[in-house]
Amino acid sequence: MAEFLMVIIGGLKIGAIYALAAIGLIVIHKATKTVNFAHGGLVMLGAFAAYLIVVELNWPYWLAYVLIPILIGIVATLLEITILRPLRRADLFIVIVATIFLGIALSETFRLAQNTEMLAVPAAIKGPPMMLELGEDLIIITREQIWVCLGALTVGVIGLLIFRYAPAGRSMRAMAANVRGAQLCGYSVNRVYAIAWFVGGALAGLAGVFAAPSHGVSPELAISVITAAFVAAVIGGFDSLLGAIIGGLLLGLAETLSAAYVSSAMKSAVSFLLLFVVLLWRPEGLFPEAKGRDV
Amino acid sequence: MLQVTNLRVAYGPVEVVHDLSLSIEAGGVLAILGANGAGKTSCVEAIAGLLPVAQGKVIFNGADIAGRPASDIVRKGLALVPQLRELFPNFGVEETLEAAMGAAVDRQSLTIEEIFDYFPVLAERRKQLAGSLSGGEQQMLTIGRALITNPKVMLLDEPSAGLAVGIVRGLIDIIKRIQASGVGVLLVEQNLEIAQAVADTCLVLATGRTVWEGPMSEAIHMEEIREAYFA
Amino acid sequence: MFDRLRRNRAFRNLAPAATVVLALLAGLAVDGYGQFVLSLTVSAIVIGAALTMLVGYARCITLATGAMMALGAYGSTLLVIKLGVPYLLAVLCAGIIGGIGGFLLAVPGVRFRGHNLAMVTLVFQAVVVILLREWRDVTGGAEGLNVPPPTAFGMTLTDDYAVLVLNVVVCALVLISLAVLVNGAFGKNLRAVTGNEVGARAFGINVERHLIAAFVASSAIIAVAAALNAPRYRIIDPDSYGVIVSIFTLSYPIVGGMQSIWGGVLGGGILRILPELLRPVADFIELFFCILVIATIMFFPGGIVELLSRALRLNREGAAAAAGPEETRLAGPAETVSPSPAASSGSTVAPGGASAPAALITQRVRKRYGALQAVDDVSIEVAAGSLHGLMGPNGAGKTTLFNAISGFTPADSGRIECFGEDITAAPVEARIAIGVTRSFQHVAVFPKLTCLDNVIIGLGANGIWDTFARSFDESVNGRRSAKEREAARWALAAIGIDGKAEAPAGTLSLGDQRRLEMARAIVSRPRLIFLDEPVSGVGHQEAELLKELLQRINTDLGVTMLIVEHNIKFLVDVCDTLSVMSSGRIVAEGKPGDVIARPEVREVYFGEKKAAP
Amino acid sequence: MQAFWKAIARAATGLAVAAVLAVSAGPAAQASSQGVTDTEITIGALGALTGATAFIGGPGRDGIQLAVDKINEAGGINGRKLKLIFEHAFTPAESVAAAKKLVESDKVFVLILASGSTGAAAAANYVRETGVATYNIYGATPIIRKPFAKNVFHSAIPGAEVSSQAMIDRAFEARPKAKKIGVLAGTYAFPQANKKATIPLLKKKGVEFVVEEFDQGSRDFTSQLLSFARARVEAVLIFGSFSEAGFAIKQGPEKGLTGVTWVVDGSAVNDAIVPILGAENTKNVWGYYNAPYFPGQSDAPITAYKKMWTAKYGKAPQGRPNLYDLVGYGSTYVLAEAMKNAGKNLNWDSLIAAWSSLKNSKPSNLGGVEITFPQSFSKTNHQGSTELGKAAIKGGIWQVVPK
Repeated sequence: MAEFLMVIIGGLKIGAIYALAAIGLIVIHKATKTVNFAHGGLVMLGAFAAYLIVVELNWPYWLAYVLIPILIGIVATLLEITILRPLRRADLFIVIVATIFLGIALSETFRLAQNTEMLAVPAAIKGPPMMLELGEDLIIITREQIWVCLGALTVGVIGLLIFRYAPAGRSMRAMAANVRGAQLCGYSVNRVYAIAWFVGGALAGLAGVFAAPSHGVSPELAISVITAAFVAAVIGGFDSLLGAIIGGLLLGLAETLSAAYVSSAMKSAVSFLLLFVVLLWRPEGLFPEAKGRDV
Repeated sequence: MLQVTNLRVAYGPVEVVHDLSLSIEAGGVLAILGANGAGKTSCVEAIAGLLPVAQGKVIFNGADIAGRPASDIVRKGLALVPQLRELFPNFGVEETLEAAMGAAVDRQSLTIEEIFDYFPVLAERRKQLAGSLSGGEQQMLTIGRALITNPKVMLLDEPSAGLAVGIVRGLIDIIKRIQASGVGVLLVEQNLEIAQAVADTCLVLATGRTVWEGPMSEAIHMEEIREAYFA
Repeated sequence: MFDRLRRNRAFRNLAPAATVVLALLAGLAVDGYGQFVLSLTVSAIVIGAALTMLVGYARCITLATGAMMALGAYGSTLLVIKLGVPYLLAVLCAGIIGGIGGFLLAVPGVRFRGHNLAMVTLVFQAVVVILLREWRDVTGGAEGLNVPPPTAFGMTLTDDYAVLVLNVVVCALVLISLAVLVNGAFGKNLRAVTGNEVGARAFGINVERHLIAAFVASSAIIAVAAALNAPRYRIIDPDSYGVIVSIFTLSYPIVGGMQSIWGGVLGGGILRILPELLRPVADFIELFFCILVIATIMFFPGGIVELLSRALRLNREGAAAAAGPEETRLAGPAETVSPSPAASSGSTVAPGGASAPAALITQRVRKRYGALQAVDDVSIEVAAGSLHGLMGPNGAGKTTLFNAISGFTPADSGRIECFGEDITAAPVEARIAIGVTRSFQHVAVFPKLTCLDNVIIGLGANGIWDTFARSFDESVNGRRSAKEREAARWALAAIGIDGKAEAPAGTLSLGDQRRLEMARAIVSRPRLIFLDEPVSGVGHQEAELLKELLQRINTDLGVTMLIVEHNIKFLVDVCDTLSVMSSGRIVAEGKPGDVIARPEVREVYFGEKKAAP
Repeated sequence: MQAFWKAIARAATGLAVAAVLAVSAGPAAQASSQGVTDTEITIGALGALTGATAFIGGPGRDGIQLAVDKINEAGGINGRKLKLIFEHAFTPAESVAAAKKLVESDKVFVLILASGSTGAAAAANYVRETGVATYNIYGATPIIRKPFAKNVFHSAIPGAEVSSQAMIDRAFEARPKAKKIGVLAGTYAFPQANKKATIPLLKKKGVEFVVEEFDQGSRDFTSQLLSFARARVEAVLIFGSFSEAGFAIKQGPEKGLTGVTWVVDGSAVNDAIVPILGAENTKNVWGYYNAPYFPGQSDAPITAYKKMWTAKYGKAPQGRPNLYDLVGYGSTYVLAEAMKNAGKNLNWDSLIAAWSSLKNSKPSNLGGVEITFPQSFSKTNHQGSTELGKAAIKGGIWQVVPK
């Protein structure tokens, strides 16, 4: 029982990071109709920035949480303006290919800048793990686990609330629902797309800060995160932020549980299995956003 | 207020509006009549910035707005009620109106209550999602969305399409009220009844060209209109 | 001269293979390492060409190329070392294994497009790598598998040049068959699918089957190429076939160009040699590739091929576009529509006489969308040999009825009969066999295909096996393809655009595209054509010309037509009978002049008040 | 048309003849002195600059280049300067391609395999066939060692039996009474080689053990750690890189694995593991090191080395210079001494003879700094060094502690 609970907590921690990455993916997709395969690269850049701030510059850790979302948000916005804006009239196919290679380009740039297997970033919250007694067993929970679970989920929920209620979120939702209608409400396509990429990038950057201590900073981080974020997004219906949060947590749990009770090979396969099952049997996702009748 | 001169609109190599000129004054109503495919919608969408202008000038309030993005144009006070409504199905009524209020940055936007005064039905549906409204209510919301930006000129693209006869009557009153508040209206219609009821002047389009223009009172007797529709 | 070569079928099918034969000559000039690289390059050329078919023609993003290569490499190696299969046979089997892999991927995969398809292929890629890593007893796991040197005819080939010769021979054969497929009917049908999926379906091209076939064929070819390379690798391991490999092979067709097999050939060849040439800056090669791909996408989407052909002024499309579509825009149709040549298909029946059954009968057809009863109990009858119009204001349900009749969206209830046969649920092929075709409101020509090829698709022999057979027939200038071309030429001449037979349809004016649609519709010698807004968006003079054309087709070929149209004037002029729809129902029927004079019709259009309900 | 076919036939015949000629040419002569001129000796090296083993190849290139520069500054070898050509190669295929390029195109005199085990294994057959003098400086895999080849030498990374024994020893030094041992091995080449060597040694020792595996680049070790926790192991031997070992040890307590002794192998003895672990998890971590000093230590030779490194490459990123920097540097000096001893008449035969009789070769013999264990070779033993330092984390850095 104690083991099971520890496994669950471990899964939630991984899932919270996935959720955060997935939300950013969805925000960009909803507002701009672009599936950003470079999102993993942005997460990796966020993690790298965390390394720079925390290890290289030795600044206080909280600065990473403040500066990195802004920084990665700006990077994402620049990508939108320089590369995706000129491709706006190109077909979907070409845009997808472009973001795939953009993602690889981001990881490669990092690798060239830091030729090392992996950069390690210390945990944000240090201290001995907490022990809870459960009958004869001990439940061990590290402070980092709690911090990442709660922190990432809080950010995710804040992102969701912004998207739902803030004016910037409203502009993105309007753009998502009807581009022409949104323009007739005075929302500029260029501006809203830039905002969406900024918000998506900021969320990716934060996901990177949360992921850095437990995943390390390496080019491989980009690919593993984009896959997980994509699967989480598909589970959630690819259209719903809440779905993405739930999808991320479910994926984290599924991976960890299958690793704990089936095999470690199953862990890498389970996300693909989930993706496949959801795409084939419920392409609208397990938690599709309630849709009104088309207008 | 709005002067369009020698407007041409094209989809790729295919020109659908040829050399069209028109003008609207504050409080005036101009109707554009014509059969399906005559280029009416292309014309207003190009004026509103949703379609690129191939050639020509669109002078609004003294500035040429041809080729500006639609969002800029609505912010300057030229609002479009599009034929396909283009609402946000998952936005509530109030939320839709709030979203559009921001467009009136330089001018004072209307309040939501003022819009509800025009359309009391919407007040009862404040929280209801736009996607679940009836066709008539959706049309009201679309007009409300344009109206709340406090426009100086409104373009209405076939507001009566697909609406029941009773609702069309109401629509006529609304357009009259908008006009009375000093807003210039460009009304695109197939339905002669509405055009006749509200428009002062009229312009008949056939295959992208103006075939007749003049006062509305004369227009209804004109053979050109029948021609444009039937023969 | 280049242009003539380009059109020469034998040249088109053999030339890509000739490039790999060039590698043999190049191999004489370089050392063992150079020959080794050439062997790998030859395979990359084949992989690039196969990906061009999948990515360029079928427009499927695949991230599973590495997996297909792994299937080929591991498959052939295991056959050799575990079962003692001769190497060349094992290479052949690798193709079959790859084909099966492609099939397993494509059957669920082609239900998706865009990013979801990309993810499904990524799943396949990942699962194959996981299998390779975990099934250690067979695959050797992450440490990999030792590959014995290749053997041919009992000889073990250790020399680099000998291996190069072997690889070139196999690759040349593969490239020829690929070129036959891609340049032939199969490639054209893929182009049709991606150019206009709706139009393709209307002429019996089963989109899913074509895409699956594209996956199977490209996977088989990729697997063969990888099987050839495996002995060169000496050890094959999962890392050599990972997702990164998939991504970088995807750049072959993109950088090379996706418009023809040459894109993959050049892309694969250049991008495989480039890293060897750029070894001093090996660190930067991946980043360089990414930048190259993004720059290609942004600045010269046609890739290397387009740059080259622009340089050589070979770009036919460009030339045609420069000539301008306006020039011949108003070219009238031929004076009369000549009777079809002997090539007319067997299913054709003489134009219906007085005793023939009605061309079309619908009985109580209904269709509902949500709360909206779009078509409500519609029964109409179109007499054989007549021109029947269907009009009504926006939202009256014309298009829905039309789609139900033409089989695009099945009706909820009711029955549709053509010439006495029930076609309510008949598939497109069956409709074409009965003699029923259609045109589209938004012109649905296939922009990248020539007019001739557009029309050939209208013949309807587009089942997947038929398509393969036609590809091969075409490559040897067989009797069947000659007949098809003759029939298509006849149809183009009948419509009066035979002068543009070789021009890509996308370069035609709208009016000519409408004519092309007519040619495509009549090439199968139909008895009934459904026309969906044939003059929407065309100018006044164009409309006049089309009107004459429709009437002549009607009288000369005895084709019955059902025309949905907004342009009432056009309908009144062209039709024998007219139905008017409003709110999903037929409100008036009869001779055009009578119909439009009726008050209920005026009410529908003008909102003029009716006397009494 | 006939003329056309005749031309084709003629071309085909020509090609066939050429092919036969090429086949019969055979491999290069054994006593080759390729790559040696009066003024220069070209040496080639291959290793991964990108991909999962870039932490081996990159430092390898830098370490070798640093030594080459210093040797040339000191006048070179018997009047000849050294020239290094380094080729990137990550997968087996790339390793074969790089080896062929270096040997056949660039005509290098000596081939240094500065890749991990995968690359070394892929090139093994090839270097045996060509007979090129080869220095395997990082590959632990038995594929390159067995069967013995007289042209292949190995540096400071010993075969798996040696390092595995060292790790088992470390475990029992810390836990003399341990009953149950966990073995955590990556599924890729060198951890697998180590695992295969370890299992018989553990069996011989008569101790119970549990084996778990992970994929390269793993970050989550839930299943493996739970299995160890269920089996209540007292010590865990980890075969994998520092990042994998680091995250495994860090997650130990999260999965209920407390108070366990961890023994990591040489590639995980890297400064970058410390921030992963966090200070609280460094206590029970042991390892071995293939060099007498860890780069983080402040002993004189290693300080001098780091100064040289920084002068050439600038500020070192986290985790650099690492073991592969050191071994690359030290091995180049060993190779240089062998070439020096071979004399003016330098060819593969003379080099291999001189190399096989090299005793106690170390960088200081040619003026370098002493940061690797000395290497000795014989005609039948081409393993330069089997000495392994004992490593532990002290004061937040790894230290090689005197035995």
